[in-house]
Amino acid sequence: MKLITAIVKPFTLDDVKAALEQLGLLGMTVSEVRGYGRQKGHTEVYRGAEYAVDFVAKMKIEVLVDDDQADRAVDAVVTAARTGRIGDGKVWVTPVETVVRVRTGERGSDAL
Amino acid sequence: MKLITAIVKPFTLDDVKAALEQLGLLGMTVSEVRGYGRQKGHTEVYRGAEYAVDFVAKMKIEVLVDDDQADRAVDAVVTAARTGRIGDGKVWVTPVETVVRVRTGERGSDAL
Amino acid sequence: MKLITAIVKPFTLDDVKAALEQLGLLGMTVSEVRGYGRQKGHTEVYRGAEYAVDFVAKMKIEVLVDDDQADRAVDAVVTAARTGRIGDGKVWVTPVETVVRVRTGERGSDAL
Amino acid sequence: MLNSGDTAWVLASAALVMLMTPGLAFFYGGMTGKRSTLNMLMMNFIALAVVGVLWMLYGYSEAFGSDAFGGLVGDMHNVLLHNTIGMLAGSKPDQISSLSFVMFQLMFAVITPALISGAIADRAKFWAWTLFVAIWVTVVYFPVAHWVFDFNGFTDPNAVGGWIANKLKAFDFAGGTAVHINAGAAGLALALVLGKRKGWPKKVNRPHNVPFVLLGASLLWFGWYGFNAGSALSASDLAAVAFTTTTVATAGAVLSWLIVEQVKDGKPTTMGAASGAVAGLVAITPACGYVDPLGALVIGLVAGAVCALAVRLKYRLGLDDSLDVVGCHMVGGLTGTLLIGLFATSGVNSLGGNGLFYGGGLNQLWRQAVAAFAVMIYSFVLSYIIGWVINKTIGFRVSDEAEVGGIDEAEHAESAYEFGDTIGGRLAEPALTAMAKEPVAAGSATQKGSAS
Amino acid sequence: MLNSGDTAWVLASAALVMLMTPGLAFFYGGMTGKRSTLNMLMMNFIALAVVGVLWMLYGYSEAFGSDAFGGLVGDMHNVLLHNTIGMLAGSKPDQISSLSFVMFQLMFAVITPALISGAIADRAKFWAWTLFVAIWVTVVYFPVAHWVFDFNGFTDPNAVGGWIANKLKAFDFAGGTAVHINAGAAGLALALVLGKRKGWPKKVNRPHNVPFVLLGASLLWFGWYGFNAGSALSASDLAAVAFTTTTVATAGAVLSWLIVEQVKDGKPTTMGAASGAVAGLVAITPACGYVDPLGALVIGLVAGAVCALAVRLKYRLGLDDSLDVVGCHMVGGLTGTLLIGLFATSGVNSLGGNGLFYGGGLNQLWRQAVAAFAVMIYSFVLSYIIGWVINKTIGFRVSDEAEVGGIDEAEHAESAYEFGDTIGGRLAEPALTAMAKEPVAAGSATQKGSAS
Amino acid sequence: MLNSGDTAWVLASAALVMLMTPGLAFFYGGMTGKRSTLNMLMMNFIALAVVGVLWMLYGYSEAFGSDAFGGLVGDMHNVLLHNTIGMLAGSKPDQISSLSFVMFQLMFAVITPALISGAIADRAKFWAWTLFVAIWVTVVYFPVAHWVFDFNGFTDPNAVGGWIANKLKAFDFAGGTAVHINAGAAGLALALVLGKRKGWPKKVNRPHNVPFVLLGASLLWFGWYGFNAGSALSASDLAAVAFTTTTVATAGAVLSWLIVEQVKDGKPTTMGAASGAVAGLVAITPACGYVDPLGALVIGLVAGAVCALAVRLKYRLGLDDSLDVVGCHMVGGLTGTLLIGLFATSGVNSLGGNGLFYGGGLNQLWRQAVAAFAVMIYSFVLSYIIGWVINKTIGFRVSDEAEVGGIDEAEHAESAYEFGDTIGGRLAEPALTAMAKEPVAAGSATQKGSAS
Ligand SMILES: Nc1ncnc2c1ncn2[C@@H]1O[C@H](COP(=O)(O)OP(=O)(O)O)[C@@H](O)[C@H]1O
Ligand SMILES: Nc1ncnc2c1ncn2[C@@H]1O[C@H](COP(=O)(O)OP(=O)(O)O)[C@@H](O)[C@H]1O
Ligand SMILES: Nc1ncnc2c1ncn2[C@@H]1O[C@H](COP(=O)(O)OP(=O)(O)O)[C@@H](O)[C@H]1O
Repeated sequence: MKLITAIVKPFTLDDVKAALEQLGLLGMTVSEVRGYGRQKGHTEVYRGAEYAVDFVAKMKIEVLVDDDQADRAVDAVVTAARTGRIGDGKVWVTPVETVVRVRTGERGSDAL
Repeated sequence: MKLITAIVKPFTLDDVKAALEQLGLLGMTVSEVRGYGRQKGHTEVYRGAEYAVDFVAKMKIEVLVDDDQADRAVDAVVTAARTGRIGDGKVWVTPVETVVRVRTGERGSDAL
Repeated sequence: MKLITAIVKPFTLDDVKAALEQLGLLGMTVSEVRGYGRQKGHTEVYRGAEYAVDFVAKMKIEVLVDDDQADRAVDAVVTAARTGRIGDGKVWVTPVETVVRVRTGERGSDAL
Repeated sequence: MLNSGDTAWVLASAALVMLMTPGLAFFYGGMTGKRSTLNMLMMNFIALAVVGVLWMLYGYSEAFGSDAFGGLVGDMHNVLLHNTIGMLAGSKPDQISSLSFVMFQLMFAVITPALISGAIADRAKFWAWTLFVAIWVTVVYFPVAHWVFDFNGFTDPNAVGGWIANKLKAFDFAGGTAVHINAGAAGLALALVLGKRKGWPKKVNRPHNVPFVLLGASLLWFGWYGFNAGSALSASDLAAVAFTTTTVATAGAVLSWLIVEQVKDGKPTTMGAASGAVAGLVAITPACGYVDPLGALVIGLVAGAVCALAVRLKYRLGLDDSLDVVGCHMVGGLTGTLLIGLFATSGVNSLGGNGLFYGGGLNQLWRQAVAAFAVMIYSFVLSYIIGWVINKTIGFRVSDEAEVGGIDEAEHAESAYEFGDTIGGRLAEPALTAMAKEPVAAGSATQKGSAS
Repeated sequence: MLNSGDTAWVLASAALVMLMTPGLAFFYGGMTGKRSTLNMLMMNFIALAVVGVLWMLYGYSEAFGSDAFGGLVGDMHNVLLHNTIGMLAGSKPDQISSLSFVMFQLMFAVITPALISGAIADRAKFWAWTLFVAIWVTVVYFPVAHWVFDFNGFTDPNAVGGWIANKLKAFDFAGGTAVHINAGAAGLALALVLGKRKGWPKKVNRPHNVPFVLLGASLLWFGWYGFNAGSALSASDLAAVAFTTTTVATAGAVLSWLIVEQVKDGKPTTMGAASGAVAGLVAITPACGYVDPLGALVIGLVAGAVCALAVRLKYRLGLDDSLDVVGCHMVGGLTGTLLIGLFATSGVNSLGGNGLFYGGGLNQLWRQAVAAFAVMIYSFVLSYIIGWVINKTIGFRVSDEAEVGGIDEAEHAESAYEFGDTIGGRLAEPALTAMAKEPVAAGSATQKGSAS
Repeated sequence: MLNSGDTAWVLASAALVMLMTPGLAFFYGGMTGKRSTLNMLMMNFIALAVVGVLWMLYGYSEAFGSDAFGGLVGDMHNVLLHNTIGMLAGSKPDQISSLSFVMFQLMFAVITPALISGAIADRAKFWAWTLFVAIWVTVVYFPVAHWVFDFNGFTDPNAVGGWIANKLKAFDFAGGTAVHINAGAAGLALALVLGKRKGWPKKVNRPHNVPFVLLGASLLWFGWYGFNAGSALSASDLAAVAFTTTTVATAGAVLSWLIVEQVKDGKPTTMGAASGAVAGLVAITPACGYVDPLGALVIGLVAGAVCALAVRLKYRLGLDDSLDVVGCHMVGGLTGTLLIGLFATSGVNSLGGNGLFYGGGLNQLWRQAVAAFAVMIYSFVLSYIIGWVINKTIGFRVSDEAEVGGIDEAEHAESAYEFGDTIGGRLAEPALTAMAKEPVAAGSATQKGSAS
């Protein structure tokens, strides 16, 4: 089991989801995060006081996959989330020891 | 050290917390996420335009535990979060190399 | 590759960021979470009904680093986030198998 | 003759009272959880629509026609607002446009059922509630308004008005009985009929938007000047008296509610300030044209403290009167209605009288008590029956799933807010399919910057 | 002689109508995504500023001066509000302060361009929009207001008013043509000029704050009493008639919109209730002083249903009229303007007339149709030209990046909300540098509890 | 004789001015961080309660009784509002109800201390602030109101009014000195007494809810028509003049503030539009009944630009006047009060006079300057002393923990919003324990759909 974590631009979520569905991956968990990196934040102004917002809105996508699907899934996410501009984000893979489906108690691949 | 991550239905949080406390696990970190899977989202309507909301509100719970407590903790979470209906969520376990308590610098089990 | 995850008090974020920048670590992803542990929550009152809020607002910081930088990064975060009071949070390290930069497809250290 | 200043004031007051219903919607809507706030807003807003239509069709006539059915209601002389257009109301020489009075009174008929909604937050079927409103105003509000607000000869020189106003001669300047006790008793009945929310009281949502609660309370306070000072039906000294007593009592009630909170809970809260204001406004409503400023201050102080204590009882009683319609409106309405018996003074209003503390003995107090309890019992019994019948027939309560998942989604297919990055929302297929089939509108393809 | 009651009512009405523009801002602003809500608020608010100044400089004169340029506009007799201070308007004996009329009419001139903004949500350059407003009121609104609202002899015994009011004698009590059809046609033009938003309709944001939409609708409804009943320009029975018909029609339209939703979508929505109210208010606007309460109910019911269906057409037409200016205001305005031809009755207004159903034949209907289409075509053509020229010269639409990233940040350097723990925000260096160089103010260093 | 039109207008104006305090609460409350917004709302709302009571007890008498203590305050003739009920005020023949004047003036006494709160956002103890309000109105506002607003013979034919109005004869139509300079100077004093917030200016929160800021500004603008046009105390041409100048100046100030922003920061902002409106309203307040529309435009343009520049100075001065009470109200009030000396014209008000540009020389300007500086110094000194004493005795500032953790939680035990899925909140044990002991209410157990 692997956990694929992707930090991507929020508006690419639909495309990433579609790409994963193509691979038969029908589950994922997403959340709103803010990122800092090469991509610049922006400056706001309130009554003349400049206010630097360093972080940029990103979407975090977590997908549990079987070991053999990990590479394909990573590729799919990377391709779908790419706009070619700074700030497109990162995708990383971590090992997972057990997965359980709460509803049934199934474990491993059956839990996905 | 293991990190147990659970994606559960939001209203089960209190029960999960109680179940973990029973095992003597008194710390956790939670966040709001949205999930996609077998459970269907819903449709909203604004001035006649149907608007599909594919993702469902879920709660993510992260608990750091000692290796020997991992199995019991997983079971406790699974039992407490189960309603038996689609969308109950997933629980997974990942290895953790170091844990540090910020306040004291303690490491490992002492940090929990 | 390692993933450093830190749960810290929200107002320490700027200091943590500065400390990481000192080490040449210029990327991170943050999100708002709520924590439960030794630190007490608070009680609110609405029309005489007491309402216990058990969880405390925390900031979650995730930083991908090269293996050799992990220790220094952990130390930097711990130092910067420390106030010495209960609730300062935890920092932990998990192994990461692959990292990809979405924009370029670069992998490993180059992706950071 | 039409007095244009008086008519201007009544028209302005009607508009102010109209604003109270949206104000109430926000007062209540801010107190609910974020997944049931739209439903609460809608329960209030629909009262404007339903009562607005029924009032014109027959409601005004039922309330302000001449006594019929032994004085239960008014006759059908003014159905469809016949005999009001181009007519004058009030006593000569200074009269107002009849229709301005029709509209002013309509707004009272709108807000009264809206008040009830707070008792059954988060769990009522929207159409069942709508039906309840229609039946309730017909069977409860219009009759009671006839009893309390219809003075002999006001709408027409020969018209015979209601028993509370003209025979019992209880004082209710702007609706302590007809509006607040009435709505409070009905709220109690419906809270019993619908029962507790799942998980109440252990798992209740805290108010999701306290600023909205204060916004609502502020709009209520503002609009209440129309309600109370407008009830003088003239831009006269009496209107200014009502304006003054309303202000003083409300100020006092805010203070006493906050003091109770400080003593009992250790902190003064925003919810308390907003609730104290409403409690004060409720209590002074029947009294505002009959008491002097000092009497008003006492009424306000008492009402704020009493209601602040009353809202705590529901946990002991196991009554899920969700947003405290009973604790604020029934208790506050009773407080004000009865205290008139002590504080009334003919010094501010020659048509008023003197209460116990102003040398009038108990004469007024028992009249006040009779009016208050008559309305309370009538309203409670009828409201319970109407609610019960609706519940047994079409069902009044949403399913457990709807309650847990959020009544906004279940009953209205909407979410109140989208503050996040929209996650995974998109226009559903049918509309898109329809679009694909149609040619794109002429202009749009040629525009600079337009992207498909 | 100045009638103080009438003047009080007109002043109060002017204030009420002023509030409609912020009300509209919230009605629209709640419907946008959270990254473009400030821009929507600003497009509305700026109308108060721009038109407020132009009206004083020349707008009032252009609209209410005596016929000039063959009746296209008024003459320059009242530039800088000359000949209004200390003057009276209306027919003797009961007159109002001229300036109260100037202010009342100003508020109409403000809200009309503001209405247009909904058609081009999320994508217009702010200064380009501001320029559009300035040109549009000058070239479109002021002339049309002259045609429709300037009655012979009202502002001055010798003044010759506009052709629609005085020659065509179409009825438009409060602005169905001059305000709603006018704004709707302009909205259509601008939606075409600017084109669709990126990703529309597939990736549209759902309304980010539906309570704001209802708050806006409620403030609109409240303010509309000034708009409609104030248009009687006296605190008279006619004002009360307008108040009544406005209320009844709006109530009816809320009901019929919700019923259409129930039938077509299966659920009644808050957006629908708010939209229904606006549709009803729009449709009754021209009719409110010419129809009886039953006529008003029919107009409201028809308007609510027609507009509820009309807003669905844009997907078929591929027209990104983002917040349904056409579907609500143009369609609603047409509905009301034409139905006067059927439901007008001189029974409520001796200066009115009888429509088809009240024995007046088709006489009034064709006048209504001519007025409606004249304004619609004039407005559409001129608005398209103005928009097109602005687009070709300084550009009307923001860049794609700004649209995707959020127009609030791009055009106003602000975010509407910060509900999270502020992540990484801090005061930028320049201000800090400035500070460091300056000595700290005397008092602050010595205060208890002050920490740097 | 009581003129009903005038009385209607004064009553309506009093209600409008009442709404300004909640408007201000939202204007300010939207600018704070989300953890201190309730505290800001409460600091404003409590002014309604405290001053509402004190005004009735002795405040009105202190402000509008006949000269006493050498003209410092009014005498005690009207304590408990004695000698106002049933009386008339103003000069014959057209008078208003005295109580309507009492209420109108109360609302000024409420909003003035509320204005001060913006200077000390996020850090004041609530009860200390409440005490400050009570003392401040007694020692500062009521006296100053006496000097500025109490005209000889207005409240009573024999009453001797205040020195600024009657002896100095400075013009202040609606409160540039008594309200805005007064509040601004007091805000400056309190900002110094309480000191800077922790982390200011580096770590300041950006406004958490800019739509609320604009909502507040809109309600202020709306209510300000009561403030300014109501200050004519009659529904007269003078009221319409004040309405007009108020509108024009505000429109101008919005434009000039936005232009300053465009030039200095590169973007026009919503905060700027809202602030510009307030700056314009403040500046025209003293002038609105003394200048013509063109003069009003100049005053508005100047005030918008001057205040837009003034709010930037606090960073240089190291003064944490958190929400710019000094920059908007003191600076705006000074601008308007002094510009009367240049732009006053008796052409709009026979009781007015001519400023420098209208042939009046410097005669009026020095009177304006004396009034402005007298009020400014009196207010600053007294406010500093009151604040200092409170701080030294019961303490004025919350603890550092409260400030960092959020003053709403610390002072009011509440959170403004709960937009997330409630995480881990639940009703605390005591209430539940209480419940368990009590029998469940009769009806609820038998209801369909009720679940425990
Ligand atoms: N070292 C890191 N650890 C965790 N997240 C990172 C790291 N570096 C970047 N990110 C995340 O990836 C996002 C994009 O990174 P950025 O450097 O801006 O652009 P790019 O990936 O295109 O070079 C950031 O906003 C942040 O959320
Ligand atoms: N492959 C996956 N990776 C990550 N999260 C998943 C995955 N599949 C499901 N989830 C999470 O678990 C939740 C429940 O999954 P779902 O398939 O709807 O129901 P169930 O787990 O009962 O079969 C989802 O909403 C999502 O948050
Ligand atoms: N076992 C755990 N697993 C995950 N997160 C934890 C755990 N224990 C504590 N935390 C997180 O760390 C935060 C601080 O922990 P707490 O026990 O309150 O203080 P301290 O770390 O100073 O002892 C908590 O709010 C929670 O977010």
